[in-house]
Amino acid sequence: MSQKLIFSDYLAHKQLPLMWCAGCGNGVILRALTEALAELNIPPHKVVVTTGIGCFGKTDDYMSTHACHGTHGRALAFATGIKLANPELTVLALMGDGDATTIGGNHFINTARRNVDITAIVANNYNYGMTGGQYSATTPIRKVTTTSPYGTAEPGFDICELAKAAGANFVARSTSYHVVQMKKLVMEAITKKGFSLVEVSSPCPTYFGRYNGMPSAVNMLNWLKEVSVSPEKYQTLSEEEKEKVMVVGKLVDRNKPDYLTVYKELTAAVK
Amino acid sequence: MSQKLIFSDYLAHKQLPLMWCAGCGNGVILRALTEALAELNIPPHKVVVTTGIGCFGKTDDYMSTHACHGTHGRALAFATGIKLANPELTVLALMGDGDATTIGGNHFINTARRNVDITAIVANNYNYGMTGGQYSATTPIRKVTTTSPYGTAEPGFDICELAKAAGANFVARSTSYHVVQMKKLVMEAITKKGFSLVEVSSPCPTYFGRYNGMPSAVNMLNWLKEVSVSPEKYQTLSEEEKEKVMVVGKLVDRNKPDYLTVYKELTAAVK
Amino acid sequence: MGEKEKVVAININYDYCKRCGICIAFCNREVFTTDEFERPVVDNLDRCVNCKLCVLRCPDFAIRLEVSASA
Amino acid sequence: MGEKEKVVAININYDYCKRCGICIAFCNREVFTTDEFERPVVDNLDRCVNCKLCVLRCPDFAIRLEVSASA
Amino acid sequence: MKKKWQIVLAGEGGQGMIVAGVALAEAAAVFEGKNATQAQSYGIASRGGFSSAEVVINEGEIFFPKAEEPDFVLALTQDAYDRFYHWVSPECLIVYDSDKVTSKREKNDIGYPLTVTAVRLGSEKLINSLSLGLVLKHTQCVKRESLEKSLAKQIPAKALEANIKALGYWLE
Amino acid sequence: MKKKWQIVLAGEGGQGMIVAGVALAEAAAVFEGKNATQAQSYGIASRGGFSSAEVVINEGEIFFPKAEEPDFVLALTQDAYDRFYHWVSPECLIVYDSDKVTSKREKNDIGYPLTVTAVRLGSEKLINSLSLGLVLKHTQCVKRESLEKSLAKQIPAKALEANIKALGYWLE
Amino acid sequence: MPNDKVMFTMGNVACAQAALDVGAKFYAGYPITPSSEVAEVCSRLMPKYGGVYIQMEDEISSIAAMVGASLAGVKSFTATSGPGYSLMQENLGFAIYAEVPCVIINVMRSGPSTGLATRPGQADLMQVRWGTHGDHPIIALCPSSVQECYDLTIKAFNLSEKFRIPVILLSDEIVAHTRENVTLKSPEEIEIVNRKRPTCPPAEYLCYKPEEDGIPLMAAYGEEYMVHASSSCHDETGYSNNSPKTAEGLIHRLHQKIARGREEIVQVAAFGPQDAEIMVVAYGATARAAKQAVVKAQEKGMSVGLLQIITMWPFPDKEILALCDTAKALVVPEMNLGQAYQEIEKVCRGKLPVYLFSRVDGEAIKPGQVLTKIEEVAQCLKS
Amino acid sequence: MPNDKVMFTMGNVACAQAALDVGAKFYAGYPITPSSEVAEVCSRLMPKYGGVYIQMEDEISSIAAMVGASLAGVKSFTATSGPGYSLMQENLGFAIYAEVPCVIINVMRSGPSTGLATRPGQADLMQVRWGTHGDHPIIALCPSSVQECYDLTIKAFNLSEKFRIPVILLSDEIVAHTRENVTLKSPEEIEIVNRKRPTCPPAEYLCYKPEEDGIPLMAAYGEEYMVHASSSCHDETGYSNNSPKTAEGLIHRLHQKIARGREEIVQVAAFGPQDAEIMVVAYGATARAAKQAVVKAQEKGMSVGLLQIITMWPFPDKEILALCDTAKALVVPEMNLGQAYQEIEKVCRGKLPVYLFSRVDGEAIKPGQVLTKIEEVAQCLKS
Ligand SMILES: Cc1ncc(C[n+]2csc(CCOP(=O)(O)OP(=O)(O)O)c2C)c(N)n1
Ligand SMILES: Cc1ncc(C[n+]2csc(CCOP(=O)(O)OP(=O)(O)O)c2C)c(N)n1
Ligand code: SF4
Ligand code: SF4
Ligand code: SF4
Ligand code: SF4
Ligand code: SF4
Ligand code: SF4
Ligand SMILES: [Mg+2]
Ligand SMILES: [Mg+2]
Repeated sequence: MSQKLIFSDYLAHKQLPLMWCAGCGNGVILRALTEALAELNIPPHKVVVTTGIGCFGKTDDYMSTHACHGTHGRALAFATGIKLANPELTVLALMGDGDATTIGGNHFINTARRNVDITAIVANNYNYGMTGGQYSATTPIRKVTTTSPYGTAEPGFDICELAKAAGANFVARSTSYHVVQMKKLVMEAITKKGFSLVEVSSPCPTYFGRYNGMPSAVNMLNWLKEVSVSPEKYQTLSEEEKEKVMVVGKLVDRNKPDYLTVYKELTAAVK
Repeated sequence: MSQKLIFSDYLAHKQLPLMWCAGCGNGVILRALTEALAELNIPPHKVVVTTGIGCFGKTDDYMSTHACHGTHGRALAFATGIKLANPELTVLALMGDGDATTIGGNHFINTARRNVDITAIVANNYNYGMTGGQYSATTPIRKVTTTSPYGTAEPGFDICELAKAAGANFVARSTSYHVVQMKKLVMEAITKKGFSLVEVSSPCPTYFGRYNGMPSAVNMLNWLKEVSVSPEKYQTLSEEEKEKVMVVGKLVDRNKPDYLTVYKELTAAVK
Repeated sequence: MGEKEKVVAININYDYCKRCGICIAFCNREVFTTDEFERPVVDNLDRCVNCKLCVLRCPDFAIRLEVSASA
Repeated sequence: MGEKEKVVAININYDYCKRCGICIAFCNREVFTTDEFERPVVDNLDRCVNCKLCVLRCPDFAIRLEVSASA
Repeated sequence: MKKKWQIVLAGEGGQGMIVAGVALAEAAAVFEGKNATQAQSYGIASRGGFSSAEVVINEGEIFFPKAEEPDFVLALTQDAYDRFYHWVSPECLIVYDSDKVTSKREKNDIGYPLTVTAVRLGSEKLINSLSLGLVLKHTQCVKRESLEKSLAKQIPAKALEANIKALGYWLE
Repeated sequence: MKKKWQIVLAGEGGQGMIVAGVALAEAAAVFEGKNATQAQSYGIASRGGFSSAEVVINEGEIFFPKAEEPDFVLALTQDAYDRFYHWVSPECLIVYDSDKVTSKREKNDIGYPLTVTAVRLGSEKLINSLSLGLVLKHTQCVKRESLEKSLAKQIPAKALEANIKALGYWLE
Repeated sequence: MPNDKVMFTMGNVACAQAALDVGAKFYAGYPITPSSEVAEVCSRLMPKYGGVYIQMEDEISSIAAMVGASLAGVKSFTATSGPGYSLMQENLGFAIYAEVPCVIINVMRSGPSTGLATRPGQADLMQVRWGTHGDHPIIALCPSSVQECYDLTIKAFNLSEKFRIPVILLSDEIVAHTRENVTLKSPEEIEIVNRKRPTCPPAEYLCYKPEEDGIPLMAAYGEEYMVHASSSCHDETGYSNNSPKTAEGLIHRLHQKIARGREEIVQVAAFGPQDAEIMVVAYGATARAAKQAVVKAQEKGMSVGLLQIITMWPFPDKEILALCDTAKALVVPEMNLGQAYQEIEKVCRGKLPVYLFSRVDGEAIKPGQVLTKIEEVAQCLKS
Repeated sequence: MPNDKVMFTMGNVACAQAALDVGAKFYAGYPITPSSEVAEVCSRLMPKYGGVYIQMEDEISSIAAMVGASLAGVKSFTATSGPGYSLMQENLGFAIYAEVPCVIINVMRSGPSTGLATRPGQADLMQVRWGTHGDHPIIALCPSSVQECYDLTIKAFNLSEKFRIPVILLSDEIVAHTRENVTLKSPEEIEIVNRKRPTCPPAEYLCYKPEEDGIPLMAAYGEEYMVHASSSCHDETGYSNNSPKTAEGLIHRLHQKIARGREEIVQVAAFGPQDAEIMVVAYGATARAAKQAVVKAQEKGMSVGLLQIITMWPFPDKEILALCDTAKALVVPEMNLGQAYQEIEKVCRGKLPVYLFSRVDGEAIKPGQVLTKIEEVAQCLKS
């Protein structure tokens, strides 16, 4: 491919318009992702997206790359098999917060630990959009959802902290408001060898927003804008202030060898 | 019960001698646990142990308490139901490293996050003892096991870090060598409201030890003795030195309200 | 690139647009306004600085900038 | 308690003992030695300081200290 | 009057057809003591795609709870219209949103500018009450009062007045 | 010579009965070109509990790969002994470890001090080669050389000499 | 509390309400279409009834938490659909083996895999019977109306408590999402069966020692009656025991306790004449289409009746065999490739022909389609 | 590499070796007794064969990784036993629906639940057929010897590649852990079937458009032929499509492609006379006991033969029906409560009596027991 690729080369145009709700953050992530792939100039047929089940899990239907639209929560496990079978591929696991950290939490931490060369993109909308807005493992404590009408009794995960503790090489957080940053972080994540995660805080105005005083996408983006701080700024905050903000930016960047590199090294002598 | 309880009140004497291999750390943990329960004077019928499948998962067979010997990796999920149904019970989830962090990793992080008032005790022997010594999610990179004859290509979890990132209220690590400390930490963990974890680094001389130059329990205890450092000492080490040691002691101690407390508070007005 | 070019038109694909209002609310230059169906319409093309944020933030791939090199 | 009492006997239950050698290796006071089957035998009861570590470290509940209050 | 009514309200996710269907069925079942059932078809929840409510109202027992032979179909989108026009009986009335749907039958098709009217009345969300008004107008399967009562159960207080108004829009 | 042998080596996990069984079967199948099968029973791996190897050696085809009607049982524990003595045929020889097992049959039971002998020869682990020696002594189902060859495949080099010695202990 | 009254609501809500009315105080689940309303109702109402709602991290932990809560003495349930039910298979086997009363509401959608997630199906019958590994019994009940959702959920809890076995309420997307009137039972009317408890001195209690009916008395964690529940083969003490005799005894007992209770468990419903020439056999939402078809066929003067299967497992073989005495043919409409059909055909083989009407496109079977099939069969019978 | 030679080894090792010999280059699994030796051999040998071994965090991810690798163009497999196989049910449905060739070695132990983890059983037959939700076809092969472990693993891969379906090698603890001689095939001898690949211009390729045999051509991720594998109902492009027509077409095609290949898939083996009065029908380890029993019965002058079921699913109904022409009775010994028996009985109902010999105590069925059963049946036939 000598011609410069553009974002729309990664879109399945026949499938448009998108089926997501008005103002849903998913489309914004899809835009940033396709822009990032184009800028990296990776031909669509060298890209495989693995998706789970959920609103964001529908992303594969809008993409022209290879796809594995598997079962709920298992995108990283499919991705692992794909990457190990053909290491030349750019393998992206596109997951909702439910996919990644609720039903799929075990694959999330173990794939991060194993450091398989996969890029995980988690659209964190703090609930299960697809099934009608129930709480997920990232719903903040006391927030209202379809199945926590009196407020959620559990705290939500800090997905990035989890990935870090599990051993991911690259961890970053962005939001649907910070679109330029998001694209850059996705590019870095794809380029990084080993397991990388970009968590995107993404509006679900239809459920999470509506139940929690932010009925429109505009409300939600304003919220994201307000709570976001850079890692540098974060350092300067008091513990109390820290509780109220969300760090956005690159959080972990290390270079542990990825699974296949170690595997090849250890088995090099075996013949 | 007015009479002071002793460790042997928690043992199912008919089931002895133990079926574990000579020098296996599991028996040491069982001893510390029964000593801890006795010292806390909790009547056996107010205790439920939930176990998974594995060598350590056999522990329930040696105990006189109530037991739920469920499926591999799910001890915490059974424990959650038990605790929420009867909050008066002392619920202990006894798990191997495979149980807790490989197949059961998702329940581990989600139960910790949810902060259900359960005490998890993980016998970390760095492999699957029960099925013949294959590598687990805690096997250190490059160590040899039945299914990594050339060395394991994946790094192992730091279970305590994971529990901390997930949100556990109490996190501690001990070893089968540090028996007095272990017992104290277990007592503290049981007393603590919310999710608490005691990871015990425990010898499997039959497999992990044998494959990695420590064929006897004595070798393995010597190793544990050597690599262990206190959290205080750990702080003083260089990054390089840190890599080589294992912190032993209390690592997290916080007092976030447990699931049921929050749930009750949120739903108090509902009638 | 980017800011060097001049935006000669902003095309909104109303078949894709879902009237979320994001482009309207977050264009710093207040380029958009709405019609009676709450659809965005370009009101102040001249103010547009070609920052492309509306394009990237539109969840529905509905906005396209037409630029002509001004260098 | 503990160290205040005197150990008058150390009982090893050979039906439980699996000859792992832990008690022998880790008693700081070198109270134990082995027989021809590698079983621990109490050799130096007098040296025992009733630290109970052998009891707690025995993986097989095989060691019992018999104490008499010496206070 | 007809004893049994089979009514379909069809549109796309988010247009409130299911809420409308429930209101209609409840009007009959709860407020008029008739037998009524309400069933639904939908795609992936809440995001576009075909969605419909089927309401059956009968004096006697209702065996099958879906509209097998509709007497009345309301179609808010072309997709909704296309799914029905070719197989419903020629007597079945199809009422459609003339702002969005092209009619394909000669007889018994009636268009109303539902979207534009809703917007004019203040919000596209009123489309479901407008639709219910059209059901009343063309079928009289329940009484207006009953429908007003059941709407009050389904719709948040602050939006009720506008909805009651929309319900009456084509009835006056 | 007997054409078909059904041999059971029974003890508890960790005593190496399965390794011994494999060595025996391989001696016949690999080094003597006979038909042989080896099957096993075990509890939870590697930690005590009943464990046994069953070896069938035949000139003709072996249909069933387990010892249905054993000719020879080696019993290293009382549990192992108790599982067999009451149902094997009276002709079946039971060789047991007299250090651990109490015999319960009048005829065809022979005890050897296996544990003590093994310890005296340097390690309890030699019990499996001592056992194989007893199999040879009482059945001649394979040749000693074959068994030595197959032992060499199963046992780490540094332990081989001691094992070969143990194999011969009761043969000389 | 909304009791003793008529409610206009959907099947899923009726299931949840029935569970609350029969005394369930614990719900653990993971949302999935088309079952999620059960969870939603429970999250709202459990606190009112003094119970606890928890959303677990997946279906594996949902069934585990439910089982744990039941062992702790609390009536517990969950709801799911195909994909989630597939994930529950391992722990379901444990619940059966450890004899833990509990109810799983399984709302069938169109599979396999994610399939048509919002469309109805009836293709999980055989999975419900055989989904987990090893020989095991199961009880499954199929409601065809909102009222049956309510009544059969109560029955499901009662059977599970009595027989100490998980009971599957095997609903489908149509029944689950159809709204119609349902008459709720008042606390006085409702029949509530609770697990039989030990009364002996605690020291004598053996937690898996069966009574004469093959069912062990059940204490709860926290009592002085000690309970040892195990997924491994266990003897009467509940502790592991690998002896062949124990293993065989346990498997046989688990099956026999259900076989013994067959008459109480197996339920069918007659609609129209039961000695008609053509008998339709149907269940779930499809039974509703069949009823309409039978009525229409009767109007046309045909001799047609309906036997509705309510208890799918254990299978009502006797009841179906009885039809062979008078019927000339059976018609089985179902939203799958013939799962009940094959069981029915097995019962009737050599006695009378059984005709399948199968639909697997994610759409409901319509009364007209059943009628057409009846007419075709009638034609066959004539010629 | 150890080819073209005789090896004295156990069934599990033979399975692993066969997979390597037939070209498998990816193994993902989670250890479980009695299958773990398959993993152990793969961990040792995969690097030698240029493949990758990975141990996943559980069985759910193991089957997922296997499926992913197969979609990426690499022959892949896994091994497990009951509990792990139960966990695989959800993703197994995906593999079937998305038509992903792969092989699952399922070594049966004694269930349900953890049960007797080290003892043999044969009680997962019906689970293998029906374990995942929704209507779906499956292929399952049962080896009875180490040689068959080797040969049938090769066949399993070939069928899975040809028909684009997961194939279950349904082994059991006895076969898996029995050591005996096995003759390996040399690269020249071995028949290797690979998935059919597209040859059209990439732009014209539709990844789920079936050929005449109902099977779509299969490209791999990374090629210019674009592949869209989906667990949702999908059309020929692989993208989601919810239309009833698509849904129905897909389900029917999935079943028809297997039905069409039946003769190639279904395999039985004759031992002794096939027109004997009493025919034993057996599979797996139990077929070995049956053989011995048949030989002994023949020695006693009885008219007895054995039909060994090799392909369990699709079920060899025709082959069994054929026995009804000459046999007077069938005897079915199995280590379960009669799972194959009920299928066989269904085929033979009204034609001849079928007798079950069932053993569920975790012990192997012995030749003597089968012989006794044969003699009993012979007695019945006389009187
Ligand atoms: C095994 C299984 N359980 C449950 C479901 C139902 N389900 C589909 S999507 C979803 C949650 C989606 O949440 P998330 O992953 O956060 O994605 P979102 O829709 O919010 O983008 C659930 C519970 C399923 N498909 N499979
Ligand atoms: C679903 C399932 N998969 C696999 C197994 C097999 N299995 C039993 S125990 C075990 C691992 C045990 O390892 P760990 O939890 O670390 O305990 P240990 O034996 O080391 O104490 C495995 C894989 C099982 N019982 N169930
Ligand atoms: S429900 Fe929420 S996440 Fe799903 S499409 Fe709508 S806004 Fe987006
Ligand atoms: S195998 Fe390892 S963990 Fe298991 S009992 Fe033996 S030493 Fe302990
Ligand atoms: S490019 Fe920038 S300035 Fe121009 S309309 Fe878009 S957001 Fe406004
Ligand atoms: S951001 Fe896009 S979808 Fe939203 S109003 Fe603007 S053009 Fe329409
Ligand atoms: S109590 Fe202490 S001093 Fe005494 S024998 Fe034991 S370890 Fe040694
Ligand atoms: S520590 Fe216990 S088991 Fe080990 S040798 Fe000493 S007494 Fe025996
Ligand atoms: Mg989400
Ligand atoms: Mg372990």
